[in-house]
Amino acid sequence: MSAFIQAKLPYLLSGISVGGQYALIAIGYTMVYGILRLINFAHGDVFMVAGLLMVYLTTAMPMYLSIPLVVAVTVALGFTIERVAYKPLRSAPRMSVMISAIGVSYLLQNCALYFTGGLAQIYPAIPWLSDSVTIGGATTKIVTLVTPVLTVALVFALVLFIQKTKIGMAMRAVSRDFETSQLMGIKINSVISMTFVIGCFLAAVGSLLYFTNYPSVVPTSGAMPGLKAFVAAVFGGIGSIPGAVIGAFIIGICENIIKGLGSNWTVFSDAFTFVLLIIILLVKPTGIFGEKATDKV
Amino acid sequence: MSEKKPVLHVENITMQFGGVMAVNNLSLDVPEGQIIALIGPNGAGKTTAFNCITGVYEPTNGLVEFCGLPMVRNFPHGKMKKQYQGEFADKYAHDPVIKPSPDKITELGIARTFQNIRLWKSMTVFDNVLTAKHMRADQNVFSATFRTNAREEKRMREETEALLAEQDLLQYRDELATSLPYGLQRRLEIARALATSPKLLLLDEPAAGMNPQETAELAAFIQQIRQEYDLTIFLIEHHMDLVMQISDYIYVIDFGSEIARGVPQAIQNDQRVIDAYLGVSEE
Amino acid sequence: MEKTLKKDPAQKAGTAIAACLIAALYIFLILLDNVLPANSFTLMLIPVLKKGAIYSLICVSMNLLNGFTGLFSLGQAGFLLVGAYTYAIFSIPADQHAAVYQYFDGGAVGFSIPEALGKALGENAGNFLGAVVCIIIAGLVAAAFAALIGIPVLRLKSDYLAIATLGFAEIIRAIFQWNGLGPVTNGSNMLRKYTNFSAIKIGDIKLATAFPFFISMICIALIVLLIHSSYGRAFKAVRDDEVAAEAMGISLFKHKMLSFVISSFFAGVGGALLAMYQTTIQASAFKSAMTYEILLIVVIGGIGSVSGSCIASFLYIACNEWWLRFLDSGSFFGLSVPFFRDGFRKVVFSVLIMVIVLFFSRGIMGDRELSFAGLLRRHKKKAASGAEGGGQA
Amino acid sequence: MKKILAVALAVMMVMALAVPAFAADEIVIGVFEPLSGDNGAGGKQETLGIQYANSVTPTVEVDGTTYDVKLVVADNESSTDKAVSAATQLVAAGSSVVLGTYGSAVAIAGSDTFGDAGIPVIGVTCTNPQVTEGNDHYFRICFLDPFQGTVQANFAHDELGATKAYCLGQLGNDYDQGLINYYTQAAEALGMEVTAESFPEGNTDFTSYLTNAKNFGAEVIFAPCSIIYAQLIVEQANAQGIDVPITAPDTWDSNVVMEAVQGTDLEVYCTTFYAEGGDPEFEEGFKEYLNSDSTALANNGGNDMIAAVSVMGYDAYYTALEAIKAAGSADPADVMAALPGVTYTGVSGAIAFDEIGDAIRDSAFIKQANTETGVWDFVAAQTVAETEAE
Repeated sequence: MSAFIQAKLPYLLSGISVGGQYALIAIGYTMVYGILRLINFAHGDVFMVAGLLMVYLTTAMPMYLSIPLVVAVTVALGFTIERVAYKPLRSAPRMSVMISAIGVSYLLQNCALYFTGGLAQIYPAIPWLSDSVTIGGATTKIVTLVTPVLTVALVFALVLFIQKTKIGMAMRAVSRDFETSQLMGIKINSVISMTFVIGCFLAAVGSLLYFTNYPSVVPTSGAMPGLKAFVAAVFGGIGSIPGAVIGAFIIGICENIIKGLGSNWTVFSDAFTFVLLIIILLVKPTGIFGEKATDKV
Repeated sequence: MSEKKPVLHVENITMQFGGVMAVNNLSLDVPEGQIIALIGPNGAGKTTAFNCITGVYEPTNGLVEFCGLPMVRNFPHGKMKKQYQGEFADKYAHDPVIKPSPDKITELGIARTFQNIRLWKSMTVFDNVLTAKHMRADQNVFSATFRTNAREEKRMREETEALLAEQDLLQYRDELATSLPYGLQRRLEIARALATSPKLLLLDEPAAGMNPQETAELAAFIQQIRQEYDLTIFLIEHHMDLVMQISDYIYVIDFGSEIARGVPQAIQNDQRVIDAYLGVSEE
Repeated sequence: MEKTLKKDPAQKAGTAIAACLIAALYIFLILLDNVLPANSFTLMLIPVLKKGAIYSLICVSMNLLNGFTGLFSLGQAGFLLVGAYTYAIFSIPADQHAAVYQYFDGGAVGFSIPEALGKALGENAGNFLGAVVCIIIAGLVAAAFAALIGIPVLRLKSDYLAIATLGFAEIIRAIFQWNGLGPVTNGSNMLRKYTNFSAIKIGDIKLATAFPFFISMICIALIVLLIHSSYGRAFKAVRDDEVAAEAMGISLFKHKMLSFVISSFFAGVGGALLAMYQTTIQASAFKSAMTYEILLIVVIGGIGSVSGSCIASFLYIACNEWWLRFLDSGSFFGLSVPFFRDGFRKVVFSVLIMVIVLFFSRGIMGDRELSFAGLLRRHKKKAASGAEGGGQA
Repeated sequence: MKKILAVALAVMMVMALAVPAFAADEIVIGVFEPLSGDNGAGGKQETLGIQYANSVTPTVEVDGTTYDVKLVVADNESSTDKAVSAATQLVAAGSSVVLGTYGSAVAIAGSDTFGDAGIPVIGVTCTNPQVTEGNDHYFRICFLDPFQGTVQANFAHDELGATKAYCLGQLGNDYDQGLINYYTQAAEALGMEVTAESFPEGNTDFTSYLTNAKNFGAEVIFAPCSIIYAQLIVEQANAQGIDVPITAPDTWDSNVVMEAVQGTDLEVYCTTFYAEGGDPEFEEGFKEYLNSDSTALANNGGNDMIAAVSVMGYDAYYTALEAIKAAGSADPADVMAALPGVTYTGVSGAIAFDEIGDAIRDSAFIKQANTETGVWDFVAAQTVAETEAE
């Protein structure tokens, strides 16, 4: 039995860890979607930029300075993207805003390509987080264990924030009815900016955890985690924060279990994520926690 | 009962959303050639009843027959079985469920308009009506693409032109539907419904937002199209004047249940109707 | 904005001009392939024209779905892949199978359609007809895939539909890369040696550039005919208001399915042409970034505008693969510019895209169409607002 | 505003169309390499070798006239669908001969464009047999995948004494899958037990795969994948405490991988084209070149460690010059005709072509990563008797 656990535990551990990282990105997607009905394709790339910033900043300053600076710059980046690329299009068709998001994603990737020269950058090892640890015979990094705990704590704080604070209430109001909230005197622009700030903050934290675990940053590093996190958000019912978190953990764990099933299955580990998503959508067309959208006739 | 079967026969229709009875055990008949009205205060469940008949909703229980043939039939099953609060839970349980999609119902010969006008906004007046002819056209996607349906297309266009002329809309034919004034949009929506060649026309608050003069014109218009197109009309309305003026028979519902039925004069003097409307109605 | 069936003079003139221009275009393309001297300009022009024509078709097929039927689908790369692979699998010459399917003992498909036709009709005719037959098969297989996927997926709405179709495209890619299907798809390895554009000839006249234009133009013309038919109007009705469409007797499922299958058919054809253009194909190229790229072109051209999609395709391909390349070279008109180094082109290109998206948010054409009749009318009385017509060149 | 913008964009397009003129006494050598995308890093290092060679020998003498050699670099973005236009750009630039590309799939995708234009291409490190097969214009100076796969299997069996091997490659990448295929054939012929798995593109979490390897009881892990994955595999293998040797093909011979291996307890081997220390004179010059140019240094990953692909690029450039000299003209057709007979002894060894156009090479270098000093230590020069057993 213990041999079985020893053989299988690593899959579960890495599944939980991956899930936690997806969750932090997925929240950014789900919050923006909840408020703007926009699939923010650039979110995964903001995450990648946070990783690159860390690489460059640690060469210039000590770790205790560079970590808060990375978070601050990432948040500023998110804020700027919203103001420059999304705000002017508030009255444009939804598709245009989405294309703008794809454009921002291209721009960030290509800038990263230009500055890094396309070479993989090695992410600095963060003391303690990068150390190895052995649990039940399985060796892993401490960050693997920290990720789910930190994720849950952050989500808990976020939910409190949204439930209790004034701006949190404004966010809920805007996500329920954009136009009416505007008429009721809610400052829509500051609510939207706040959403991006929170989303990018979580993406920056996510990138710290993610790249400590997988310490290589390339311009396309954000694409796959971004897509997976988006799938997780849809899976849980896009717009719902707990949904995004649960979806992320389910996807992270399933993916790694598939990888452990043997050589004929590993090929389909990504495809399986999508199969799972499609099955969920067919049973519940708006995800696990999504609100049922009914057309008023 | 030796008389002819009614065009529309609604029997024990119940629509329950969660614990809310939006329509409760509604039964009514719409005989051929008549104008029948369903009235009731705001939120009484009129539009829900319409939606049950036209296939937008699947009623929780009950039967709808069109020209004597069952068109919609359901009974509380699945999750609803336990939650169901209405009557006659077993009455239709032995017959198979019938739940056609709205387009199938339209194909049978029922057309409708909407309370909040739903014209196709990127299309012109002409195209709005022409597109409604799509369903009955004798064509398939190949004949349409390769233009071997030219005769059919020509017929559709001519009929559309004629219909617009009859409805006095021809001068707006190339304008965007949504650029028309409100009253004309209503009329266009009726014209579009007529383009599907219905036997029965369902009008959902056709006079909403109209002034008295427009309402009067509408009354004349409804009677006129009933004659010209040999229609049976079933309408929901708030405007008492309009309803009293043109209806042959009236059903009144409140909180989903029928509270009265009768000819206009009887309804006008019915105490239950007056109570239901007092203080609640906009009238 | 349908006019009466009687054509007005501007329409007639417009049609005539369009016909002349199209004829001139083909003459130019054939000259380009056969007579015109190969200099650095014409050499670059040829691949850009070919790829632009192919992308036009691909983008118009996506526009049919996203722009005209209002179905937000992101599965285009998957259908391109199916089309490209189907085309390649059926047209690899039999004696090349052993080399192409080097890890799978020559593969499971033992024949080649162009070769079989070539034996009966002569090599050139065989290549031409074989390519056409394979392209049609490619479209049909892609359409069949779409029909299967559409049954579950088309019930979903807007963004949920988008992510489900995106998911299917990824699943298709994984299946095509799976070694279990290796004898047919060659697993992770590329397919090559199939009939490509340079094999398309009539006598000694090379049609390498004219051929993709020819196929694309026919397909786009078919799509335009469809859009202006009764079914096209029904698609637009579904896009504008699903509830109203259904209430007017337009079956949502049937029409969404039709649009999805037809769009995928043409995507399959586009995929086959892309395979011919690239001369080799590999499933790994057909990822979601490709779909985003196509969507980008569609939106830049204008959602709901066929001519917009075509214009944007040519501009996009030319910018991306030709006009901006000098930015990578480190010098500009002989001057050495330090920040002009590898990757700078892509930065400029993405800034350009952002500028277009932000300042022309409805795209180059909006939902209007380019037509000579419209231009003529506008020329005559500058008041004319909208232009319409199928005569895009 | 919009009109001004539109006009500005249009003007930019027109300006971009201006075609640079060529001087008469120039010979153009095209460099067909990925500078972005998955293989961007390798492509850049290969290009560096070529550029260094060009800086050492910027001219060539043909029939008594000295011509300047101009390098034109086209980025194929590691993508088969950009290969055609990138290749056309080199044709349009008037290349006499083309060098490249890193990554066999893109090489094959661009091949027909060069073939149709009658321009010979010298493959630098594209190891798939299909690159040169069935055409006259593609040559190459490196060894092939069947050879490399066999060398790897022999090494695992003979030197490492392994009986169970675990192979891990990227799904959809023909380089990875091809090598695994040849490795498996060779290893199974030696009586080894092999299991092969593929990870999807963009995968970052390899712990599950490494656990699979452990559970399989692998005594050696063979991971023929590109550099970005190599780095992650090394990192996670270290975190997981993998104690069996990891062997890899030529892609891993890169300072980026080395950096990741340094300071770990891993046993990493790779086969390669060149062993450091083989030609001190060249190495000194190349390092000097890298350190004198910040862009070059950045393209090399920020340090002056010499990648084998740079060496191959260097040799390829001289092979091209030899061919031009032998042809006595810069005409692509003449160069193509001269190429099969060209022999050249370069930094990586003697180069001569067989009838297919492949280099006649019978040995590969095996190097081990020194986890303390952070350099590759030479282990053995492995040869295979039945190299072209195909």
